[in-house]
Amino acid sequence: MKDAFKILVATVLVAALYMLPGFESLGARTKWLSGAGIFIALCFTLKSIPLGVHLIVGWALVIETLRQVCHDVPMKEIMLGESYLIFYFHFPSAITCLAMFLMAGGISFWQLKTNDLKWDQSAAACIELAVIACSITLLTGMTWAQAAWGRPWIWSDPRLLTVAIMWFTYMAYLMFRMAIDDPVKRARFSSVLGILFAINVPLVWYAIRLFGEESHPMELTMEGTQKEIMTYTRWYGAGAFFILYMALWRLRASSMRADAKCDQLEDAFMRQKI
Amino acid sequence: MNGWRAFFSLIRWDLAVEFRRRETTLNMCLFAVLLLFIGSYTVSQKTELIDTFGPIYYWIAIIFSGTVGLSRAFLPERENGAMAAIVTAPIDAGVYYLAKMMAVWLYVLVMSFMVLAAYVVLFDFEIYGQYSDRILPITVVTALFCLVYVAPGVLLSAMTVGLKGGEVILRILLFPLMIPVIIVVLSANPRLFTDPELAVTYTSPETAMATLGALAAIYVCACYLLFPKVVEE
Amino acid sequence: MSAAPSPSSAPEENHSGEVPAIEVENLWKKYGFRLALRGVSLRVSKGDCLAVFGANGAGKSTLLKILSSRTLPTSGKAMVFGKDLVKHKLEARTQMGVVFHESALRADLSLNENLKFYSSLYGLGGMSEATRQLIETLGLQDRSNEPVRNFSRGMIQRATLIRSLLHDPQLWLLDEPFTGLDPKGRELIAQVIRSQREQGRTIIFITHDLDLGLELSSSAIALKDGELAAQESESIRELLLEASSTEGGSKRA
Amino acid sequence: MNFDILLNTLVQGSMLLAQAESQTPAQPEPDFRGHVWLAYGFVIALLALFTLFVLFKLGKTQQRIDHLTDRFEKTHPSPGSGSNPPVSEG
Repeated sequence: MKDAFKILVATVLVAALYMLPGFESLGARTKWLSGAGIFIALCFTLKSIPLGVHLIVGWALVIETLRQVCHDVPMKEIMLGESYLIFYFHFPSAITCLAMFLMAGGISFWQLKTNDLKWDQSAAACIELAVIACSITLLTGMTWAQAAWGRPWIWSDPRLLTVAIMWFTYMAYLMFRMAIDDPVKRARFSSVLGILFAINVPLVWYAIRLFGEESHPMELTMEGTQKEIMTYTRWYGAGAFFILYMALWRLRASSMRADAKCDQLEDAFMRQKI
Repeated sequence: MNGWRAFFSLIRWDLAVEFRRRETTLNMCLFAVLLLFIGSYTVSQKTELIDTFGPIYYWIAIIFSGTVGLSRAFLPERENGAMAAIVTAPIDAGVYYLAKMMAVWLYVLVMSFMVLAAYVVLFDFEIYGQYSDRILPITVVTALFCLVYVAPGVLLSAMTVGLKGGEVILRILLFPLMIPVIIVVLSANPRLFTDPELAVTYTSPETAMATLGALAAIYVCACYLLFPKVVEE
Repeated sequence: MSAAPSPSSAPEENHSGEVPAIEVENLWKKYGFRLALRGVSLRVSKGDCLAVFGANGAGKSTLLKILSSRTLPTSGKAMVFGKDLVKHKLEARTQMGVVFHESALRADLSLNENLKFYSSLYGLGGMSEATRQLIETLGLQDRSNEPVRNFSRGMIQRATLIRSLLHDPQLWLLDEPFTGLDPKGRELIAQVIRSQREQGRTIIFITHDLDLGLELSSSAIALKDGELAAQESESIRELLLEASSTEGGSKRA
Repeated sequence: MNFDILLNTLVQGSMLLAQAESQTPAQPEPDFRGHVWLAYGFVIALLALFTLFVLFKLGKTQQRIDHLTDRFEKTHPSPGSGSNPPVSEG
């Protein structure tokens, strides 16, 4: 029954995706293909697939995206030239990082409700992966900015700033987790922090939007069939990276569970010996 | 209603303890004025430098010395285990959070008036001459600015007070949260501290107050709901 | 009325018709990996005086922390005067007075100010007549306007007792009230406990002092490794002797 | 789930993909600006490193757990000493 429920959740999410304004303007073929891609990604995510398979499929899809970027996608974009190709790795990491931070907020809330350490491990793993995705977004963004704007960092741009602030807050979250030893207290405090920082993400987005002028390129200008392939690869990459990050998230969570179990055994074992 | 009575008595006795020791407020004022003093040397009375860098020192002095008050917020309670007694009293932990936040906010406001006085003296900001109409907007924006960083600050200090090296972690956690608030305030600086014609882009103090008010409201509600989870073991 | 640890489904009223003071059923408490309490069940009726014994780390203070709603149990049910400690925490707290290890008095305020502060937390106006009378009996009235910082250890202990009885609670919980006191101080505290028992207050206290504890209380229990180990005084006596002997062998229970 | 098998399937998989790629008619290699290729390499390397590190760490902890449980069984033939509270723990 649980798997059926998860598939239902996945379909509802993909249906909601269709309502997105950006998604509406795509060609029919791309919409169906990318919709199916993300649907599969969500199914993988919701643990209906064993971890090993999930990991291999994630990696295979990412390598396939790399192949598409090397061969299928048009070389030059009118304004930006080759440097725009980095977009296919920058865009997926950006949305995954944002999605995972908010997901971690939700899991932290659930941990506070049920006081179960399992959710704390899953939230911490989710945030660790999200920080890696955030770093990738920042670095690829900088290399792209270097080519497109001539300078790696523009302080007044709200999007760059939002991602930077998120990176700092969640690095502080990881530092905070390292400072506490008692697992129960660490779980509760980290969950409180997870919720507080998840609330902070939209706040930062709107607070800065009022004061910085927008210099982020809105849409890549392409025409004809080129646009079809570009958007296809873009959303294919999004699905691929999403599956890979979810696989890494499940892997890191199970590694944290194993560490906790190992500590428990060591603690019990040490108490028996004395 | 019992909640309000407990709220006001918590504040009253917190102020009484602070008034007896006067440690936190004095520390904060001294630290802030010291920062401004160093700042005034870097500006060394060149008027165009003052217009750009002066207000920045004002805000940095307030936020850095504010964290001194925050990291000392829960020390008087933890001294004799009074925290345990307050938490097992029949009041909602959120009321205890609001009372502690108000108390720390008052200390920070006292400190920010001292900072304003020092700013007027060190950066010769003619508060009574040319900019006399600026007193009200500056105080309101400062008060809201202090509220926005005291609200999460008290929650974070409740979490980090027990840790080894807790003060450092409190600052590491608090400052990323405050980056957008500082940006909002710095963009309102030209209209507050200098004549607006000079500034290229600026936001009116009203929008700054509105944003700060909204941020403060959201943080206070979120921390009010989260505080019981922090305090209960 | 002895403390019969009946794990039965515990109907609301026991045989004498009114709600029992404390009703604890299958209480578990887990700190990270360490199991502090493993399924403790206990029932204390009104007006009863229970002494809790046990070696260090046997879960005594954890049990008291849960009863005083300072911490939540991992699982199991804990009711004080029929009110569940997890759901109706605030109502249950109005009828409880708790004495922890630390005095919980604010060092900069004087005794009167401390009492005024805590009475406002419990929603009372000024100090009740009973509290003023209690201050006289404990001989603190002449120094009640000095900051608590200058009080001696015995005076602080007495002041803490007064603080916990401020709102005339039905249930009085004490965590090792006798430790660190000279014989005269211990006798004074024991005398206060006896007088409170006459007033029909339900009392639960944790102590290591076997004879004083057994003499003061109407019933006694002993905890070992988070479980209820003994009820009768003889089995408690030999349990404590055995615990103290292995204590020498640094057995961390 | 034996992780050595997982590891070498991963390695074989990427090797196969690389060969398949080389057989396809070599299109004119796009003259990537150095930094774009660098960024791709970095992203793939970072994620691969993270995967291998966590796999290695998981393998090591798994062995430590098995090692501890055997020693635990040896010293305590009785079935599980500390019973868990009824609520299911993670």
